[in-house]
Amino acid sequence: MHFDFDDDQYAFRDAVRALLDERCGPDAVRGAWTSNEGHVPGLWSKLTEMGVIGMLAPESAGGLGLSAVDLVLILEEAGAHALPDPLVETAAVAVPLLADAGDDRVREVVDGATVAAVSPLDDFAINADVADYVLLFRDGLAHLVARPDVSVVPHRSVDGARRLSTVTADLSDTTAVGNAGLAARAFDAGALGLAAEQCGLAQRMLAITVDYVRERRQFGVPVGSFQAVKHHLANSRVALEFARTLVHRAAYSLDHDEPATAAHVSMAKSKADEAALLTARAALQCHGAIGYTTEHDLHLFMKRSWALARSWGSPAWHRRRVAASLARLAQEEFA
Amino acid sequence: MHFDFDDDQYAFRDAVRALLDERCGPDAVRGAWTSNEGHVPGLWSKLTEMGVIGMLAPESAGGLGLSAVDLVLILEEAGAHALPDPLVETAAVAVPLLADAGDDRVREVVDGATVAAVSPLDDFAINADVADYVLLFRDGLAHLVARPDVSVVPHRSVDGARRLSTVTADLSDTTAVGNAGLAARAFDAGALGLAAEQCGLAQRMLAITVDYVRERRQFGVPVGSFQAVKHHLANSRVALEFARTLVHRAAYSLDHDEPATAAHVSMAKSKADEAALLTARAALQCHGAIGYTTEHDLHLFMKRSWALARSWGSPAWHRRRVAASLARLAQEEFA
Amino acid sequence: MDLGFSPAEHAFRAEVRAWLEANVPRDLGSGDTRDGFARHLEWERTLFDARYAVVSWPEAYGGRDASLWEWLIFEEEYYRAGAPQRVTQNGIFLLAPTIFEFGTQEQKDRILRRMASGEQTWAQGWSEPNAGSDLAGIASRAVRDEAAGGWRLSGQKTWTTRGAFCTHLFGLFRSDPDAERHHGLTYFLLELSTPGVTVRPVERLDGDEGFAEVFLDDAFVPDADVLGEPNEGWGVAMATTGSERGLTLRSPGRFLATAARLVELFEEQAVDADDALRDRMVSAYIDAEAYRWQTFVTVTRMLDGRDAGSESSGAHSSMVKLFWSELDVRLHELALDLLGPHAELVDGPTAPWMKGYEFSLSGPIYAGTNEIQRNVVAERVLGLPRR
Amino acid sequence: MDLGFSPAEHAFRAEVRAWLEANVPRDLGSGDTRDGFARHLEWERTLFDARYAVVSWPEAYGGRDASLWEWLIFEEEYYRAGAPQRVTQNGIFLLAPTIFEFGTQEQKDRILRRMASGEQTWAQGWSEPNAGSDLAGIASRAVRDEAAGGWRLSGQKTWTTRGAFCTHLFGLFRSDPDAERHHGLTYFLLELSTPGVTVRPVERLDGDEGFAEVFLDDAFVPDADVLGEPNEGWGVAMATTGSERGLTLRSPGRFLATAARLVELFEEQAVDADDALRDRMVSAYIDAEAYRWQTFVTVTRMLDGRDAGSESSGAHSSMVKLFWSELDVRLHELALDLLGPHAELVDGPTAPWMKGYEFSLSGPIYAGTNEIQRNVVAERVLGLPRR
Repeated sequence: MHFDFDDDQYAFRDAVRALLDERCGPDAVRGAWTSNEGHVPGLWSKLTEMGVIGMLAPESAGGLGLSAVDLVLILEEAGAHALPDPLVETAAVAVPLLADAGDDRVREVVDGATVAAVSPLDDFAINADVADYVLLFRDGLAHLVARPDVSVVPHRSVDGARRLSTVTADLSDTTAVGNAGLAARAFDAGALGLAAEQCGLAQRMLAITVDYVRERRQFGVPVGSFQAVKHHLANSRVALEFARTLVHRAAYSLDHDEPATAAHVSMAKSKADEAALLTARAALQCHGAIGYTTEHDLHLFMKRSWALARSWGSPAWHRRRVAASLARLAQEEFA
Repeated sequence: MHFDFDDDQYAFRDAVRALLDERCGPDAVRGAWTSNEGHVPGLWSKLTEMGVIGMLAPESAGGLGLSAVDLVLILEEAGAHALPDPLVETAAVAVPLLADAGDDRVREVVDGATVAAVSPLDDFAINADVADYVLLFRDGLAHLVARPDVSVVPHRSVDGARRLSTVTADLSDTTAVGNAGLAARAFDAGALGLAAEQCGLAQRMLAITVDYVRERRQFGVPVGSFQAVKHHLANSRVALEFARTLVHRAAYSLDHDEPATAAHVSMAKSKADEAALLTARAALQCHGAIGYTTEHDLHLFMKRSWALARSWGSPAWHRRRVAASLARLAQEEFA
Repeated sequence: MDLGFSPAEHAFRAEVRAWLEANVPRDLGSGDTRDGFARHLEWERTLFDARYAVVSWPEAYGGRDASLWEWLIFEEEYYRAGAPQRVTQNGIFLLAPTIFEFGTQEQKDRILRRMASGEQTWAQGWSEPNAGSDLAGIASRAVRDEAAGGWRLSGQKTWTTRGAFCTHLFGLFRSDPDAERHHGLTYFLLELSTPGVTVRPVERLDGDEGFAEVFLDDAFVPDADVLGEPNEGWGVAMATTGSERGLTLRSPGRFLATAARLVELFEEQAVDADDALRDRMVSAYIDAEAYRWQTFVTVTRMLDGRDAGSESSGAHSSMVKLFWSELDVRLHELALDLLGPHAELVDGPTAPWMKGYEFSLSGPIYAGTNEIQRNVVAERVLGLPRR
Repeated sequence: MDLGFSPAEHAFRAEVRAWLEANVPRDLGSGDTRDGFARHLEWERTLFDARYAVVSWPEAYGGRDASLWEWLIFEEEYYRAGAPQRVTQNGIFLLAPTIFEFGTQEQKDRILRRMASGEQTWAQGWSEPNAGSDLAGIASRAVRDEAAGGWRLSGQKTWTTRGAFCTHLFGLFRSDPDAERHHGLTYFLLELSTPGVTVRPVERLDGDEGFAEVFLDDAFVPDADVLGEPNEGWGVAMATTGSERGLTLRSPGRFLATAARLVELFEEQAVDADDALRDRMVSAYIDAEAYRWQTFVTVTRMLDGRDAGSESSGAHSSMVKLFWSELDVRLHELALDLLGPHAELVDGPTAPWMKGYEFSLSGPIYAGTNEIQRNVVAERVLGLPRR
């Protein structure tokens, strides 16, 4: 038993963090709200160069041959920066699916093609209009379709950096990738990816709020010295701590195809969503009116957390999935 | 529209409060934990003399011809004093049931006979072993049986002043009182009575706690000056305020046989239970260890609130009952 | 205790309901954009012409001398009909009660009817960069101009709702620089077109320019536009703040209407709606009912003259504010949970729920944060030490 | 990252499980009554004889030199088997780590093995009437008796768990009357049979005499029973407090076992069990899992020497305490809600749930209230100002 990441994993995370600090600051996220590209300019190619996109592909396919445990640390950073690009859909969902299915298009993706995806529970994808491929689910199978072969109807999200659309395409045996087992695994990878992003979002919202309440003074003292403010933020911090642990645990389960993987992913998604939503509420409340403007950065992260909490399965949906295996889990965990 | 009690109603409430302050202080409640009587000695006859027991009986039956609106104020006091006697079962449930059914035994009860009752949702009555009558429900009808005709198996409650037992009796057409409509009304009266007691319990727990945190000092100041303590108690106070209003509203509905009576009673019970449980938690937490002893009075009220919250329908049960009429309610409330 | 309405009140409800059914406009859009504000003012002018803009005001100012009960009935019907929130509300609900109490006859005659018709639209100038929860920290100043018979205002006001579209501002300024905190403030009424006033729109969470910053640089206000006595603005303002926190702004009709629509949404979304969501919905519905009846209790006591104007009455309004503001968030959170992946849409038929959610999040913040309100309840209702 | 146990660890688990299945007693009753305490000590003696009392201690003191992982495995199995909470736990989990760190060799040799076997039973003497959350307010005093080679203790200790049944007390006393707050305190070990010591049992919420007040009047303690240096008791005690708040006392096994039993209860009570209760149950179950894995993270970091002993490590234990104490309440509240009208029974098969609920309510209070813990998290983990 050793429940921690190793130095290489932290070092890779730090390198991606440095890249995102530089290229995906709040101004870059704001840019994605208004640009026609739907991407942070130039960022995807950097991520591709660093190997992030192909992390989970085998080296034979040009990837790094790494695992979900490695990737969740990176996705926490993506969340903490409110990265607008479909990193979860591409790197966490599509790459391992294509690799495991022996689909040659994995090389294109590892080399920088983007994949948008509509989860089996959702009606929308982000960036489907500008992606190279769209991943769809039907009858328990995953399908990958080139963008020219899909039709796309745009919608507006409360998070302007989420370029939403509905997608329709002719799906058939020839568009299917892999089998039902791989499709199920792809769903779990997507839900877990979002859970990791939620942890990053919660962490960032907390950091922004801590900075603010240390500076902002009312009644002659920093508002962060009031017990009510302290307790709001302490509760968020605790929720985040335990959610992150479940995310890391689920990543390990996914890597090792453990029997409880689906339950572990659902535990992670439900707790990470809850931690992010709790933190969003606390962060806004502790900011007061300044947090209620788009001039302040908080909303970029808060709105993302609202959206992710209802994508790839809500907390309630994931708890229902855990419920289905609960009696067994309670018996088996210590076998 | 005039949503307040009148001066006579408040005056009667104040008179009962004075009696209970004198005769049903914490020591008297402690006495009921250990005595074989299961009553506060001499109190029932005083309540009978004052007319409290027969409040809801018509004057022709020796009662005061008053209403549920009058009674809930009294029952709040019963809760605030953790009265061990079965006042709800007798005065709120049995008296109007017998009176409405034209059952002569109402006179006996108005004159001081006690009635224990097992609600249709419960397995236990309080004081069934020392009551004159036991009220039982079966197949939608209410039955009143003299105590010698029932067999009683005692059980221990966490609240030692609640003298619990299971009751079995031969029920038949001849033991039935009134019809199904009256039985349903009797259930609503019991649930509402407990809701009123819960409001009184919450109020008392708050008062005890406010007294304590004003006096108790830590870190050089009264603990009641800490924002965390203030916020715990403020939340309880708000919950109590709104729960009381629903209790009063439901009493009025019961008096006027309004179509929404059952829904209003369920709203009152669920919110009063919640307010009492929330207050019990806050009260104990704000006391710290001293509240965790039986030497301190808090536990007398706290344990009662735990028990009442799961008797005559839990908050969840009552919310399910509201759910059944919700779509209709939402349409009809403003007809 | 009498929890029924009179025949006359029932008749009033029927009349209001019929008129609203015939007249409530659809799809006005947000009132917090420049175009939307104009469209909303048109609708409110229609209300005014039918004498429904301010039913409880005297007829002389465009009202009907209606009772508080009739006002509550009107509000219930207004929201039940799906009519939009009022863009004139800060004037009507926050400033007007203060003018009725503290204004001169000249001020009443000059302002109230124009306010009711929407000819004058009023924004609130309370908060400043360093005076939010701590309102007594106001630093914007008023300097006496004896020669001109008035005052010169300078400083900055923030979070001024619809300040970019309104014609007028009411607010507090420090008129005695030597006085501290709650003292030496004066309540001014100000035309926003006055030279020296600059208004900068600020985008709110939902993307509308619903806020403004107002910069003042030696802006002149004549003595006739001082409300109440100079240097006694705090007492005057607290009456208004009481209104904002309490009864008048948040009539129960709004939450009841939201709760009723939530029930409909629940039925529509039944596929995804499990009992856990149903349980939360029932809880929220019960709270909306409780808020309605609690309002009736409050109004009864006001009309009976019990505890009106007392300190505990102000504290009671803090309990009320805590309750409705958290209820409103809960109602909308639940709607988003019912909508699932559609919750984030800000186009299409479900968009009002997200907009409503964003709006609800302001409730626990404005008019005194809920943290401040809990302090008030603990100290003034329960008697805990202030420290 | 490696989230599996080794073959040796699996083997250890199997061995422990088999032994517990064969040996765990049923129906010992509460350990917090005089008779129950004696019955529990007998069971703990059985544990000791099988070298399961203190698996992670050196063999010399009755342990097995087991790793922390093995200790966690033992705890999981212990609670999984339905074995009772340890009446010797305050000695083993709170005092022993301090003796290992600060004790003399003579103290270790004299005390530890006897503590593990239950021959000596240790109660904690921290709180006083005016020193609860504010532990630095300790007023009980120790006066030097040079001639006798020791100290004379006077004062009063409260909330001393199982103080009426234990043979010994460990606690802090003010040895330098001129020093303030955290300074001038000394950590003493004391036989409760010492002349001048009076123990008064205090009935706990659940009716057991699980608390005691300990009155001291010139009770003599020899120098050999000072733990650490005189006047430096605060630093010594904080090591123990860290243990109480953190890992050692609250092994995840207890909450996992409770959660698993809750799942069984839910299945049994299925008639009344709707989806709203199911949803709460799943949440609580997930939290118990999260607590287990979080413990493994903590232990990994301890073993790797990352942030052990740092201030943020102490603050981390505050996060852990907040989490488990609220989880424990939630698990038991839910059980009571499932039991409905049977929840209040303190006889019959469901009684342990009510007893467990009452016990759980002490969690957010003792070892530093959760309000204090939230302050610690805010100040030391997040860096908010102390004021």
